[in-house]
Amino acid sequence: MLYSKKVMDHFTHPRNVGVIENPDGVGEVGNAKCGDIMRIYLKIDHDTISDVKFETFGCGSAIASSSMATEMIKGKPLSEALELTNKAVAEALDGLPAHKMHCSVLAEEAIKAAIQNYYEKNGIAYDAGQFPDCESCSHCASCDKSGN
Amino acid sequence: MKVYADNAATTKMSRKSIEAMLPYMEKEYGNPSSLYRLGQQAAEALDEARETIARNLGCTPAEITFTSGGSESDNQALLSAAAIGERKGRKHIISTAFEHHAVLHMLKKLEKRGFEVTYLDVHENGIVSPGQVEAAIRPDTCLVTVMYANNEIGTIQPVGQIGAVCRTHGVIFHTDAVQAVGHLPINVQEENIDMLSLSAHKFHGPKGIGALYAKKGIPLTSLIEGGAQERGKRAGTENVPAIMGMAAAFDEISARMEENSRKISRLRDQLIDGLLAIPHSVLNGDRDRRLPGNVNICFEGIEGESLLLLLDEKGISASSGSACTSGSLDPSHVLLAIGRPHEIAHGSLRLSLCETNTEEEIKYLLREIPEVVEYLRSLSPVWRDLQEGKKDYVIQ
Amino acid sequence: MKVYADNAATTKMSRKSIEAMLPYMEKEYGNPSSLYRLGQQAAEALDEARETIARNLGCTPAEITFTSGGSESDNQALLSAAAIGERKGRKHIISTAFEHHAVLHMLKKLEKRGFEVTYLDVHENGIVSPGQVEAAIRPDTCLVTVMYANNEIGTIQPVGQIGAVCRTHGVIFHTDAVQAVGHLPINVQEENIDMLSLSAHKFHGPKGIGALYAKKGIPLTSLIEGGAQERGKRAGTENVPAIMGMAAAFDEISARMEENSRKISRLRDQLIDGLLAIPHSVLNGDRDRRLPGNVNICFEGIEGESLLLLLDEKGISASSGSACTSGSLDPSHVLLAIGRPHEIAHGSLRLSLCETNTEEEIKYLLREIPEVVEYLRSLSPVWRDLQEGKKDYVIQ
Ligand SMILES: Cc1ncc(COP(=O)(O)O)c(C=O)c1O
Ligand SMILES: Cc1ncc(COP(=O)(O)O)c(C=O)c1O
Ligand code: FES
Ligand code: FES
Repeated sequence: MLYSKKVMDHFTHPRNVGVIENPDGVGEVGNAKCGDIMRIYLKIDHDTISDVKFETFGCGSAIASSSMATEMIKGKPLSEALELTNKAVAEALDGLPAHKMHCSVLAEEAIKAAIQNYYEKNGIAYDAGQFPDCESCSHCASCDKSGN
Repeated sequence: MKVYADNAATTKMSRKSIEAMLPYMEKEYGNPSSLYRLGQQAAEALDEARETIARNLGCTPAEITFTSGGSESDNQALLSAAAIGERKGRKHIISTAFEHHAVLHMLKKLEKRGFEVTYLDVHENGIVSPGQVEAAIRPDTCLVTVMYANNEIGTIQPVGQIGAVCRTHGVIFHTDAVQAVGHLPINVQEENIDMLSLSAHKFHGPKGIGALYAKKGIPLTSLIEGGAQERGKRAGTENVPAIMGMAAAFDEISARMEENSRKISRLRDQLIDGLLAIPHSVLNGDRDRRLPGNVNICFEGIEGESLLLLLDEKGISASSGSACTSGSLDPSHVLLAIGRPHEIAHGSLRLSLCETNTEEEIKYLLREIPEVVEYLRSLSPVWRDLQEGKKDYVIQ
Repeated sequence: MKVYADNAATTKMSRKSIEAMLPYMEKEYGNPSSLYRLGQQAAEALDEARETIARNLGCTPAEITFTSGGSESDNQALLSAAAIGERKGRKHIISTAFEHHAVLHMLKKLEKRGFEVTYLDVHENGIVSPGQVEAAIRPDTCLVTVMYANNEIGTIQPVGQIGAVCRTHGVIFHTDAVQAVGHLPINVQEENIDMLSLSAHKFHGPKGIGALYAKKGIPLTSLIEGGAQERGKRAGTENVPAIMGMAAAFDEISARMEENSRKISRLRDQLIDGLLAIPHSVLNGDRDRRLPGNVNICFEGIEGESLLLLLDEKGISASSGSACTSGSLDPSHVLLAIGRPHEIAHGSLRLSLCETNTEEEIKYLLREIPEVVEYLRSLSPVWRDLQEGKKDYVIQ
C-alpha cells in the first residue's frame, strides 16, 4: 500500500478538522496552484495551545499530516510546538512515501506560521530565524509564490 | 459494492482471452522460429493472430508488427518516421499538446536530435481540427502524430480527416490508438492512417503485448535489435501466448462493439449528468465526441488524490489527473492543455467504464461521489474562501 | 515417442509459473501505478517479484528492471553503458565473436555511432580467458560484454574472473546470462557483474518477460520512453502476470538447481558419448565447461536442416546452427567463431535438455539420430566423395 495504516486512519478520520472562531493565531502555507494548502487555527492560553483546528486542500498525506501534527501540539506549550519537525510528524504516521515528505513539511510550516501570526498580533517579540519565510519555500518547481 | 471504473488504465482480461493463451503456455510452447512441428504450429498460430489483428484494423497481416505494448509501438512509430524524415532532410513533426507520454517523451528525444515539433492547441473541448494540421504542414514536415482518443478526457480526434490532409500533402500520419482500439470502429485504409499503435490490455487482452501497424512501404526502424523475428523489425522470442490472447480479445470486443458502445455511452451519460449536478463542477473534454466509457470532471475546491483514496474506501477504483497521485508536482498536462488552471486541474476525477459496468454501479457512484466531494470541500480552506466570497470561483 | 530437446530455444512453462500468473489476469488485474487497492496490490506483487529475482541473483530489488525479454535487456544494457562511455569520452567496447545477435547487432549499431569494438577470439573450445579481456582493456574502454554461457554450444565463460578484471580496471562488465540463469548458480556481487540480462522463457517461465540487473550507481538509458514505470527507466504498463510467472519460475528452478544439474548433466554426457560414436562427428564447445543440458555436434557430410526435419518426423525437436533454419544463408556465426569450416558448420545438431527429459528419451535419441545421420549420408554426394577418398575428412 502507498500509505501506512496510521496515515489512512488519520486521513479517513482526521482529528481536529474545522475552524476556530476568533482564533489567536492562523497560519496558512502552500498554494492551490501547487496542489496543497494547509490552514491551522490556534487558541492559546498562557503560552499553551489549548485548541487547534485545521483545514487542508491536498492529498491523503497532506490531510493525515495535518491531523497528526495538530494532535501532537494540542495542549502543548508554544515552545514545544515550535520544535515539532516534519520528520516527527512523518514518524508518528509510521512513515510517508519519499515523494510525500513535503506534505509533512507543510504541516510543520503551517503550525509555525500560526504561532508567528499569534506573536505578531499580540506584539510579542520573537526570533524570526525560527520561522520559514515564503521565499525559502521551494516545494514546488512551478510556484510563483504569489500565494494564490 | 465494488466498482472498477478505471478501464482506461487497464482492463480485466476476458475469459476468452485467457483461454486463448493457456494452450500456448503448456502445450504449444514451441519457439516459432523453430523448424519442427511444435515450432511451426506456433508460427502458424502467430500468422493467424496477425491476420485477426489485420482484419480488425482493415490492413494486411504483413503490415502488423507485434510489440510489447502501446509505449513500444509509439516509440517505434516515431523513431521510424523520424529516420525516414532524416533521410529526406525533413525534420519537422506535428503533434498535439496532450499526447500520451510515450509520444511526448519520444518527441522530446527527437527535438534533441534536431527535429522541430509543432504542438497543436487542442482547445477547451480537447479536439484538434484537420484545418490546424493542414495549416501547420510545411515542406519539411515528415510526420503528423495525433492520438485517436485521449486517455484522460476521452476526446475523439477527427482522425479520418487528418489522415486525408496528410495523404494529400504526402506526410506520414501516425495515430496512438491505444485508447480507441476495441472501443471505436477503426479502418486504417479508409481513414488514411499510415501507422497506428495499440495495446491489448486496454481491451480485455493481456498486458505486455501490443502491435504497430505500418502501411506497406513504410520501413520500420528496430527499437530492439537482435534476432530476425517480425521480419527483422522487432527482435526477441515472440510472445506467442500473449499474441494469441490479444487476437482473441480483439475479435471478441470487435464483434460487440456497437452493442457495447450503446450500453456504455448510456451509462456514461447518466454518470456525467449526475455528477454535473454537483455545484461548481465541469466536464473535461467535448461532451459528444468522447469515448463511450470516459467521464472526466473537475470539482472546484478539492484535490484529486484524496478524492481517489476516499472513493477507494467505498470500493470505487478511479483515477485523477492530480499531480499528487503521480508524485510529480505538475497536474495533468492534458488538463493544462485544455486550459484548466492549475488549482482546478488538481481536482479532477476520471471514471472509465466498460461493458461489464452496470446501472446499479452507476447509481452507487452517483450516491457516493457527491458525498465524498462534499466532505472534502468541508475540510478545504480553498472551498471556505470561495464560499465566503474571498476568492472567485473558477468553475461557475 | 516425443522428445523435446530444444530447451535452449524455449521451454515449456511450469505449472507453478502458470498458476502464479493466472490470479493477476482475472482478479488482481489492477494497474500498479494506480492508487486504489487493486492497483496497490499489484504494485506490492511487483515488489515481491522484484525481491525474488534479486534474491536469486544476489543483488538488491532496486537493481532490477523488468523488460520484455532477453533481447530488450541486452539492448538496454549496451545502450546504457555506451551512453556512460560517451559522456566520459570512452568509446571502446570489448566483446566476443560469438555473442547472441541481440548483443552483436547492438554492437554494430554502436560502431556506426563511433564506438570501436574488439571481438575476442573464443578459441576452438568456445571459451575466452580473463587474460584476453585484460589484455584488450584500454584507457578508453567503457564496457566489457561477454555472455555467461553460449546459446548454441553451451560453453560457460569464466565470468567471475572476467568480472574481477573489469572491476580492477574500472570498466563496466555486462553479461548476457539468458542461457545461464536458472541453470547455473549466479551471484552478481561475488562475480563482480555490473549488468546482467535474463529472459524468463528459458527457465520455464513465460515468454515476453525478462529483467536487466544493473548495479547501483549505473544509470540506465531508457529504450522505451513514456510513463514513469520502472523508476522512469522502462515505460509501459507493467506486465504484472508475466512478472509473477517469471519470479515463480525462477524460485522453482533455483531451489532444484543442483539436483537438476546433476540429473541433466548425466543425460547430456550419455548423449554426447553416444553421438560421438558416430564416425566423423565432433563435439562443439568445451566438453566440461558447458551448460548441463547442452549437446552440440557436427556430423561431417550432412546438412542441418534436413537432419532436423527427419528428426521431427521421429518426434524429436532439436535445432541446428544451420543457416537455413534462420532464413539466412550463412552458417552459425558461433560455429564459425570456434573455427569450424563452413562445410562442417552446416552439419550441426544442437540438443538442449531440461530436467523433465528422461533416460528413455536419451535412449530413443541414441537410436534414431545415428540412423538418420547414416541415411542422410547415404544421399550425400559430399559423403560419397569423402568415402571414396576424393576429399579429405575435416573431422577425423
Ligand atoms: C544468449 C541469449 N541472449 C539473448 C536471447 C534473447 O532472448 P529473448 O528471445 O527472450 O529476447 C537469447 C534467446 O533467444 C539467448 O539465448
Ligand atoms: C493513449 C495511450 N498511449 C499509450 C499508452 C501506453 O500503453 P502501454 O502501457 O501498454 O505501453 C497508453 C496507456 O498506458 C495510452 O493510454
Ligand atoms: S507552496 Fe509552492 S513553492 Fe511553496
Ligand atoms: S498535497 Fe500534493 S502531494 Fe501531498
